[in-house]
Amino acid sequence: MDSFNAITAAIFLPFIFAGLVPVMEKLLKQRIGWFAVATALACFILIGMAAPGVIEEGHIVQGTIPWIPSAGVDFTIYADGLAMMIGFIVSGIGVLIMSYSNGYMSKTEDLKRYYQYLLLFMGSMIGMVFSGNTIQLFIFWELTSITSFMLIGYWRHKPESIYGATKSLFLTASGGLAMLAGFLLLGNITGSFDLTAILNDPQVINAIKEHELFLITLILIFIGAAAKSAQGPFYIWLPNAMEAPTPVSAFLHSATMVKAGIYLIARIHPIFSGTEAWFILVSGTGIITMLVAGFLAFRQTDIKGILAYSTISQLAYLMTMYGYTTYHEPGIGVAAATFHLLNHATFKACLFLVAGIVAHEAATRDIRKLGGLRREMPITFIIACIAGLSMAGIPPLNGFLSKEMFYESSLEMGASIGGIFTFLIPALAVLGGVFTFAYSIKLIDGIFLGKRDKEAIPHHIHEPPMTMLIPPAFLAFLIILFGVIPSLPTHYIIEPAVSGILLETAHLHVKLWHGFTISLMMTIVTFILGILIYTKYDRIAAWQDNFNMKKPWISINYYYDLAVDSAKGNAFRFSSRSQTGSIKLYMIAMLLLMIALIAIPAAILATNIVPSQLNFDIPPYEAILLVLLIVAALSAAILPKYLPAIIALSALGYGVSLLFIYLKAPDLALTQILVETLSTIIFLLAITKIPQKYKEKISLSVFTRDILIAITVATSVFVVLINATQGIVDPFASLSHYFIDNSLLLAGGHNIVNVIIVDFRGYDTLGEISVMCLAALGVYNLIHSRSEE
Amino acid sequence: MNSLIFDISITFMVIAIIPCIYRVIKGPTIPDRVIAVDAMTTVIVVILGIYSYMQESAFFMDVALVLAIISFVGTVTISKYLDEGAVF
Amino acid sequence: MTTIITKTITKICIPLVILFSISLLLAGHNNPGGGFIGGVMFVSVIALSYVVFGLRHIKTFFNPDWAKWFGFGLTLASLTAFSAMLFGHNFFRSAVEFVHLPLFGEIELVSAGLFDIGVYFVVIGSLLFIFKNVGDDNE
Amino acid sequence: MKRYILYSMFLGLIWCFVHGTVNFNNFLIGALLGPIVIRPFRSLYGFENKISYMNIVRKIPKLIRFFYVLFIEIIKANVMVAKIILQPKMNIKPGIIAVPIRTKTDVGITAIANTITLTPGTLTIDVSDNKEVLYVHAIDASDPQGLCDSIRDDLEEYVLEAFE
Amino acid sequence: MIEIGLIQDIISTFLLLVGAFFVFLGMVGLIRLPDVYNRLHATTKIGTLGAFGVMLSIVAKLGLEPIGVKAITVGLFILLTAPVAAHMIGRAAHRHGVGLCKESVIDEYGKEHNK
Amino acid sequence: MNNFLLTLTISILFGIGTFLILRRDMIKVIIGLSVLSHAVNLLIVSAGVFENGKVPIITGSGHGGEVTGTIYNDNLAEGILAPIVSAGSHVEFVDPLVQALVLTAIVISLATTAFILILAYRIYEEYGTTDIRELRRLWG
Amino acid sequence: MNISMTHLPILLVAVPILMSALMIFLRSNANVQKWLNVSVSFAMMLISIILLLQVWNGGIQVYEVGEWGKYGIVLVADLLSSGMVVLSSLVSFLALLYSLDYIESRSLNLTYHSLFNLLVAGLNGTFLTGDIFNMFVFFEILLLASCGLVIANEKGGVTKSSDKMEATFKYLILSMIGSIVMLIAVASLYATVGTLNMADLSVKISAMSAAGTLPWHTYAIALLFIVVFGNKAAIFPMHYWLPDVHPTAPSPISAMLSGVMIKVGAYGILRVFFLIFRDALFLLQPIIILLALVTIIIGAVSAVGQNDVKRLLAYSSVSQIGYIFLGIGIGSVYALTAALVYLVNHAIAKSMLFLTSGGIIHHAGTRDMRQMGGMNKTTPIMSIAFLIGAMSIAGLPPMGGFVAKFILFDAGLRAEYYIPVAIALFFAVFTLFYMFRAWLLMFWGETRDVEEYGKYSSHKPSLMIVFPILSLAALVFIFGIYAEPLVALAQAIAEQLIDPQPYIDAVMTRAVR
Ligand code: NA
Ligand code: NA
Repeated sequence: MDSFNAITAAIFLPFIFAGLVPVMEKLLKQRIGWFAVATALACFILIGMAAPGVIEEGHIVQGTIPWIPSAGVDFTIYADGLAMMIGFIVSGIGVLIMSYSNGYMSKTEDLKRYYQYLLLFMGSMIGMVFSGNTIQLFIFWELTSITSFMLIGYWRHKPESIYGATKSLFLTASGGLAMLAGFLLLGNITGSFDLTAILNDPQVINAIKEHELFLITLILIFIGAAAKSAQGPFYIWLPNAMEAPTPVSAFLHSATMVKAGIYLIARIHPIFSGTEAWFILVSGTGIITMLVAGFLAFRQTDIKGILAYSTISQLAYLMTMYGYTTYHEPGIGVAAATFHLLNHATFKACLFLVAGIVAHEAATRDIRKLGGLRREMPITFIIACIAGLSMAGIPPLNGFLSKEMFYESSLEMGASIGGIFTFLIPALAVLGGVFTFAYSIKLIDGIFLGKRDKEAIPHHIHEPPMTMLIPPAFLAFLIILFGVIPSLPTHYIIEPAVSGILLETAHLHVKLWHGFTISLMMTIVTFILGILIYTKYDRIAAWQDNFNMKKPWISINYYYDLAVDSAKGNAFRFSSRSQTGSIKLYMIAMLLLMIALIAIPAAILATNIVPSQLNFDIPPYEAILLVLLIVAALSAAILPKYLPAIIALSALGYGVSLLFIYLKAPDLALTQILVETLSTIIFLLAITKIPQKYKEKISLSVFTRDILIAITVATSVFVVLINATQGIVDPFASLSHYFIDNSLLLAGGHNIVNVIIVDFRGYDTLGEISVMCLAALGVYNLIHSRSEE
Repeated sequence: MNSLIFDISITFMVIAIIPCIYRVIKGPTIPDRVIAVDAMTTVIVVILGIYSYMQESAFFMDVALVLAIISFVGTVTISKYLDEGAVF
Repeated sequence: MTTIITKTITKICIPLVILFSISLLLAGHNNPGGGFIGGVMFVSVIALSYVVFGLRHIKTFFNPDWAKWFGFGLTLASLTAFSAMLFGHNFFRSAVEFVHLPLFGEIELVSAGLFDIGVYFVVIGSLLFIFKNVGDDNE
Repeated sequence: MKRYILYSMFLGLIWCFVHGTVNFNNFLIGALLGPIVIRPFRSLYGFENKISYMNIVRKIPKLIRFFYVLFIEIIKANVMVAKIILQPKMNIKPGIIAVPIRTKTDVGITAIANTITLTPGTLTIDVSDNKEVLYVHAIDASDPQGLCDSIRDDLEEYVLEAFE
Repeated sequence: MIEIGLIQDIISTFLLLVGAFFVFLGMVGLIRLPDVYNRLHATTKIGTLGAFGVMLSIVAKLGLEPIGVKAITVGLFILLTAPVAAHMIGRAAHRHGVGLCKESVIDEYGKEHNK
Repeated sequence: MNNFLLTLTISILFGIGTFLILRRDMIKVIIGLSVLSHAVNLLIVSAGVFENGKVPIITGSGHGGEVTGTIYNDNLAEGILAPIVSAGSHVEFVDPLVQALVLTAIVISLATTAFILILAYRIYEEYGTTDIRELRRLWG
Repeated sequence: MNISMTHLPILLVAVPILMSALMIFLRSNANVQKWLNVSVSFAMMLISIILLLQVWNGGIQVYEVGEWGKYGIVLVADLLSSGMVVLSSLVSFLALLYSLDYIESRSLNLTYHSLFNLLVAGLNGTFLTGDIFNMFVFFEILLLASCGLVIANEKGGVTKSSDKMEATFKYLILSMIGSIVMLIAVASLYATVGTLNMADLSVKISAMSAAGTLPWHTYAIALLFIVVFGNKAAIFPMHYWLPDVHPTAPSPISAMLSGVMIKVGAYGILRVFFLIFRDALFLLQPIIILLALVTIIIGAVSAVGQNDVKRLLAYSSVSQIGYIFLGIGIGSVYALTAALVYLVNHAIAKSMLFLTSGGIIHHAGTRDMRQMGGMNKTTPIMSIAFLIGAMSIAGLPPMGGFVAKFILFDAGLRAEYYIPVAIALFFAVFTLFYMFRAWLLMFWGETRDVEEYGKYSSHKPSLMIVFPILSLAALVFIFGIYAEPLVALAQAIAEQLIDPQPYIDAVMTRAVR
C-alpha cells in the first residue's frame, strides 16, 4: 500500500468502523471497546506505514481525488512532518484512551454511541490534519466540533452536559464559519482552495502577503483557530466541556481536538507569519490567554477544572510561541512550540486519565474533599507526580525541556523587537510559568498529599483495574523518555514537523543540560515565585472572589450567558414587533414595495413619465359611463353596511359588463353578468352567518394614510398603463393576428374568443376549470374543518 | 340617421343609469337599492337591444336574455335574504 | 318561504333556463356562450330553485352528488385533450369534422366542443357543490 | 303521459325561442331534450295529474283575449305612472289594500298577481297564506273598495276564464 | 317593397325611441317617487314596457330572424318576471320593516302582518 | 373608447379597491378585492391592441381561408420575429386575445372569491368578529 | 397506444389533473384511491427523472400544447424546469406517502387526493410552462390547492382550526394582491410587446433594447414581477404570511409548501428575469440583494424566538429563501449555481424537517418545544432525522446544506459582494443556534413532566411516516458527501440561464400550422 492510500485508509477506516459498531456490538456485547481500540491501532499503523518516507527523507505525501470539481474542491492529502506528528498523537492517544475507557465506562452506559462518536471524532481529526484542501480541512474541522458536541453531551439528560455541549458547539462551529470565510477569501486571493498549491509555491505566498485582503483573511482564520483551541475570549467553552466523560476530556479536550487550532496556526504559519499582524494577533492572544487561564486554573477546586484551565493556558503557550515571528526570522518559536505540543499531549492526557481514576474511585473531583490518597493508590500517585511535575517544568521531565525552550524563544523574540519588549515578553512568559507551577503543585498536593478526609470520602479507595492504569503509566513512561533522551522525539518527530511548518529542513539540538543560561535562571525564578503564590493561595482566592462578586461583567461567561439567555426573549420581541399579525400592515408593506418598484425605473430611466400626446377627445356617454363606474365603486367603498355595499358592488359589476359591451366583448359581458350575480349569491350565503356587529371608525390619520396609499397605487397603475397602451412597439405585431386569421380556418369556430379559450389556449382553460374544482373542494374542507368539540 | 338615433338613445340610456346609481348610493333602504340595481339591469337590457338593433347582430340579444334571467335570480335571492335572513 | 307566485314563475323558468344554458353551451363556438356561460346559467337556475323552493325541499327529489359532476367534467375535459395523443398528435390538438346528419343537415363537430362540455359540467358541479354545502351548513 | 307530450311541445317551443331559430328541427330537438331536462324536477310539475287537451284548446281564444286586455292595461298603466312621474309636484295617496280573490289554482293566482302588477297604479305585494287575499299596493289608494271591485270585475274575470 | 321597408323602419324607430323614453322615464321615477313601493311602480311598469318596446322594435325591424326571436323571448321573459321580482322586493321590504311613505293612506298588509 | 379616460377610470378603481382592502372589516376587504379584480379585468381589456373593430365573431365565412399575407413563422436567422403584418394592414375585429384572458381571469377570481367568502364565514364562526385586527392569534 | 417519449412534459401536468378528477369518483374506495394515487405519483417521479435525463442528453424539449406553436401555449423543459419538476415530484411522492398515515381519514378520502394532485399539477405546470399568462393560471391553481390543503385536518388535531383559518385568510389575501399585480404586469407586457410566449417576449424585448425603442415602463413591469414572485417565495416585505401558514398546515403539506412551493418564487424570478428581462437585471440585482439580506435577517432572528417547532422551521424557511435570493441577486454563473444548489438542499432538508416535525408532534401531542424533552430515547429515528436536517440547514458538513452555503459564500466573495456575504455569514450563526436549540430542547434533557403535559404517545411511527423521512435524510446526506452531480447540474442550469439563446431557439424555430 502506498503512502497516499494508507493515509486515505487511516482517515476513512474510523468512519466505516463507526458505522459497523452497532453490528459489532451484537457480537462483542460489552467488549465493544476493544473493537474501537483495534480501529485506533489500525489507524496508527496505517499512518506509520506512510511515516518513514516523511521522517527519513523529508518527503511530503501528496495526492488528490476529485470530489466536487465544479466547485473547485477535491479530496487532497498533504502529509508532512507536522501532519504526521498530530496524526500519531491522535491515533496513539486514541489507542490509550479507548483502552482506558474499557475500564472507565460503566457497562450499563450506551457504549455503542460512546465508541461510535469517539471513532467518528478520531477519523475527523485524522482527516483534518492530512487535509490538503482548505474546504476539506474545514469539513473535518466542523466534524470534530460536532462529535465533540455529542461527546460533551454524552449524558443527554443532564442540564450541565447540555449547557457545556451547546456552548462548545456554538463557539467552535461559529468560529469555524469565520474560518470558512477566511478560507474562502484565501481561495479568492489564490484562485483555489488547494493548500498544497499554496504551500508548494513561494510566489503565491508572497502574493497573499501583499494582497489587500490579507489582514481580514488572517483574522477570520485566526478566529476559527482561537475558538477551537479555546484562546482569547473563546476559552470559556472548554471548562464547561469537562461535563464529558473523563476519557473524552483527556482525548478531545486536552490532547487532540483543542490542538486543532494550534495545528491550523502551524499549518498556515508559512503563509501568514513574518508579519506584525501575525505576531500581534497570535502571540498577543496567546500571552493574555496564558496569564488569565493560568491564574484561573490556579483558582479552581475541581480537578477537571484545574486541568481544563491549565489546558487553555498551555495551549496559549503554544499559540504564543507560534506567534513569535519577525520579518527576517519567521520561525523563532516554532521548534519550541512544536516540542511543547507533543509534551503537553503526553502529560496532560496522563493527568486527565489520573483525574479519571481519582474521580472513578473516590466518586468526587473536588480537591477540597480529596487528599492523602498516596497511600491507597501509590501507583497512581507516582504517575500523577511524573505528569504533574513535567507540567510544572521540573527536570528531567519533558515539560522542563520545552519550558526552557519557551523561555529561550521569548527572550529571543523580546530581543528582536527591542525596547521595553526585551524584558516584557520574557517577564510575561515567566509569570505564565509561575501559575503553571503553582497549579501543578496544587493538583498533586490536593489529591495525594496531606491528610485523608474520612468524612468527605468515607468508603475504601483502591487502585483501579489494569485497563485504567496502563495507559497513564505508558504516558508517564513517555514523559520520562522524552525528557531523558530528547534526541529521540526531536529527531523522529519534532524535526520533520518543524521542517513541515517552515517549509525547509530544520535541525534541532535539544539537551537536558545545556549550561547555566538565562532561561534556566528564569526557570528557577519560576519555581520560587510559584511556591510563593501557592502559599498565598487563600489571600489570592479571597481577593478574587470579592472582585468577581463586585464586577460580574469582568467575566466573558457573563456575556455569553447574557447573549444566549436573552437571545430568545430579544428575538421574540423582535419577531413580535415585525410579525404583528396585522394583515393590514402586511398589505401595506406589499403595496409600498409595488409602488417603489414602479417608481425606481420611473425615476432612473423615464424621460417622459406620461406620454406627451394623449387623446382628450371624449364622447359624453363614455364619460358618463366611466364616471358611473367610479361612483358605483365609491359607494361600495363608502356604504357602511354589508348588504348595501354588496349591492353597490353588483351595480359596479353590471356597469363593468356594460363597458364590456361597449368594448365589443359580448362573451365578457355575459360572463361578467353571470359571475356578478353568482358572487352576490355567495356573498349573501356568507353574510347569512355574519351579523354585522363590527363597524370601523376610521381616524383621520388612518384615513389620510390609506387615501395616500390608494392614490399612489392608482397613480402608479395609471402611469404604467397609460404608457403600455400606447400600442405595440414597432415593428412587432400582436399574436392576435394569428387567432383572427385562423380561428375559422384551422379551428372551425366563428367566435374567436371562444376558440381561443377552448382551443388555442385551451390549456389555460383546463387550468381554469381546475381552479373551479379546487374552490369547490376547498370550500368543502373549510366547512368540514371544524374541530370536533 | 341610424347613428343619430343610436347616439341619442344610447346617451339617454346611459343617463338613465344615473338615477339607478343614485338610488344605490342614497337608498335609503335596502329594497330601494335592490330596485335600483334591478332597474339598472333593465336599462342594460335596453342598451343591448339598441346595440342589436343598430348592428343587426344577435350577439347582444343573448347577453340581454342572460341578463334578464340572471337579474331575476339575483333579485329573488336578495329579497329572500332580506325577508328571511337566509338564502337557501 | 317564498310565495306561490314566485314558485309558479320559477317553475316556468327552470326548463327555459336549462334549455337556454344548453343552447349557449352548444352555440359557444360560433356565438357568445360556451361551457362556462352555459354552466353558470344552469347553476343560476338551480340556485333559483334552491332559493324559491328551499334547498331542503329540492333535496328531497333532486339531490345529485355535484362533486361527481365536476369530477366528470374535469375527466371529460382532460380526456378530450388526451385523446389527440391516440391519433399521434400532441395533447390538446383539436379536430374539426363536418358531418351530415339526416335531420340537421351539415353539422360541424369540433373536438373543442367536447372540451367545452367538460367545462360546462365543471362549472355546474363546482358551484352547486359550494352552494349545497354552504346551504346545508347554514341550516 | 299526456302531460309529458304537452310539456314536450311547450319545451320544444321554448328551445326554438332561446335558440333563436324557429323551425321543425329545433322544435324536435327541444321536444326531445326538454323532458329529459325537467325530469329531475317532475315532482314540481305534477306529471301524474290528468289533463285534457280539449280544455287547453278551448282556452286559447280566452288566453288571447286576456293578453289583449293585459296589453291595453299595460299601456294605460305606463301612461298613468309616467304622468305621475312627470308631474312637477307629487300628489299621490298610496297605500296597501287587501284584495280578496276567487282564484284558487297556483297558476291563476300568479296570473292575477302579475296582471295586477302590470296594470295601472297597482302592484301585488303578497298573497296571504290561505291564498284568499292579495295585498296590493296602489298609487291611489283613496278608494280601497273601488279598487277591489275594479280588480275583481276587470281583471279577475279574464284570468279565471283563461287559466281555470 | 321599399314602402314596407320604410314603414318597418319608421315603426321600429318609433318603438325604439318610445321604449327608450319610457325606460328613461322609469328611471326618473326612481328618483322622484317617495318610497320603495311607489318606485317599484315606476321600474316594473315603465321599465318593463320600455324594454318590451325596444324588443318589439327589433322584431319590427328584423322580423323572425334569430335576433327577432330572441328579442321576443327577452321581452316575454321580462314581462313574466318583472312583476314577480317587484312582488318579491315589495314583500321583502314590507316584512323587513320598510314603512310606507308619509303620504300613504292605508296599510292593510301591515295590519295583517302585525297581528 | 378613449384611452386616457379608460385608463384614468381603471386607475381610480384601483385606488378605491386599494382603499377598501386596507379596511378593518373582513367583508369590506373582500369587497375591495372584488373591486380590484374588476379594475384588473378592465385593465386587461384595455391592453387589447386592436381598437375600434367589430365584435370578434366571424360572421359568414369571411375569414375562412383568405390569404392575408401575414408571416407567422419565426426565422431567427433572418431576424423575422412573427407575426409580421404588411404595413397599414387593417384588423376588422377588436383584440380577441385579451378577451380570452379576461374570461380566464374572471372565472378564477370568482372561484377565489367564493373560497375567501366562505373562509370569512368560517373565521367569523371561530373568532366571533369580522374585525381584521382581531385576527391576530398568529403573530410573533 | 403510442405515447412516445416526446409527451413527457405534458404528462407531468395533465395526468395529475386527470387523477384529481378520477379521485372524486373514487371517494368511497379509500384503498383504491390511496394506491392508485401513490403509484401514479411514483410514475410521475420516474417520468420527471426520465425527462431530466432526456433534457440533459438531448437538449431543451419544447412541447406545443395543441400544436399551435408560440400562438398557443408551449411547455418548455429546459434543465431548470425539468430539474425543478424532479424536485417537486420527488417531494410530493414522499409527502403523499406520508399523508396516507398522517391525514385524518375523512379529509384524506374526500378531498385530499384531488387537492394534492392539483397541487402537483400546479407545481409542474408552473415549472414547465413557456407562457407567462399560463403561469398565472397555474399560480392560481397552486394558491387554491395549497389553501385547500392547509385547512385539511391531520390526525390528532394539534392545530386549531381557527389558526388554520386565520393563516389561510392572510395567505389568500396577500396572494390575491400578488395575482392582481401579476395580471397588471402581464397585460401591460402584452400591450407593449404583443405576445405572451416567454421566448418570444425575450427575443422581442432584446431586439427593442438593441434598437433603443424599449420603453421605460417595461422596466417597471419587469420589477413588478419581484412582487409577484417575491410573494410566492416569501421574501421581505412579503414574507409575513409564511410563518403563519406553514406551521398551521398539516405536516406533509408544510413539507410541500416549504420544500417546493416557495421555490416557485425563486424559479419565477430566474425564469422571468434571466430569460425575458435580461436588460433589467442591473435594476433587479441591487434590489434583490437588499431584500434578500433583510429576509435573511428577519427570518433568522425571528426563528430564534420561537417555541413552536413548526413555526421555527417556517421562520427558518424565510431566512433560507433569503440565501437563495442572495445567490440570484449576485447573478454570476457561479452564484446562480450556488442558489440552485442551495435551493435543492433546502427543499430536501426542509421537507424532511417538516415531515419529521409531524412525527414529533404525533409523538408529543403538542407543537410547543418547551413541553417536550428527552425524546431521543423515545423516538430515536425522529431525533436522528431532525439532527441531519438541522445540520444541513445550519450548513454543517457533511450535509448538503454545507456544500450549498460554501458555494454561495464563495460565489459572493468571488463577485466581491463582501458586505452581503458578511451579513449572510453572520446570520448563518443564528441558523446554527436556533436549529440546535430546537433539537436539544426536544430530544435532550429530562423526559418531559408527565404530570403536566401527559405521556408521550406510545405507538411507534409507521413505515409510511418513517420511509419518506429516512429517504429524504439519506438524500440530504448524499448531497453532502457526493455533491458533484448536483453541483454540475446546477452549473449547467446556471449556464443555460445566463445564455438563454438555446431556449429561444428551441421555442422559436418551430413551424406553426
Ligand atoms: Na328583473
Ligand atoms: Na328586470
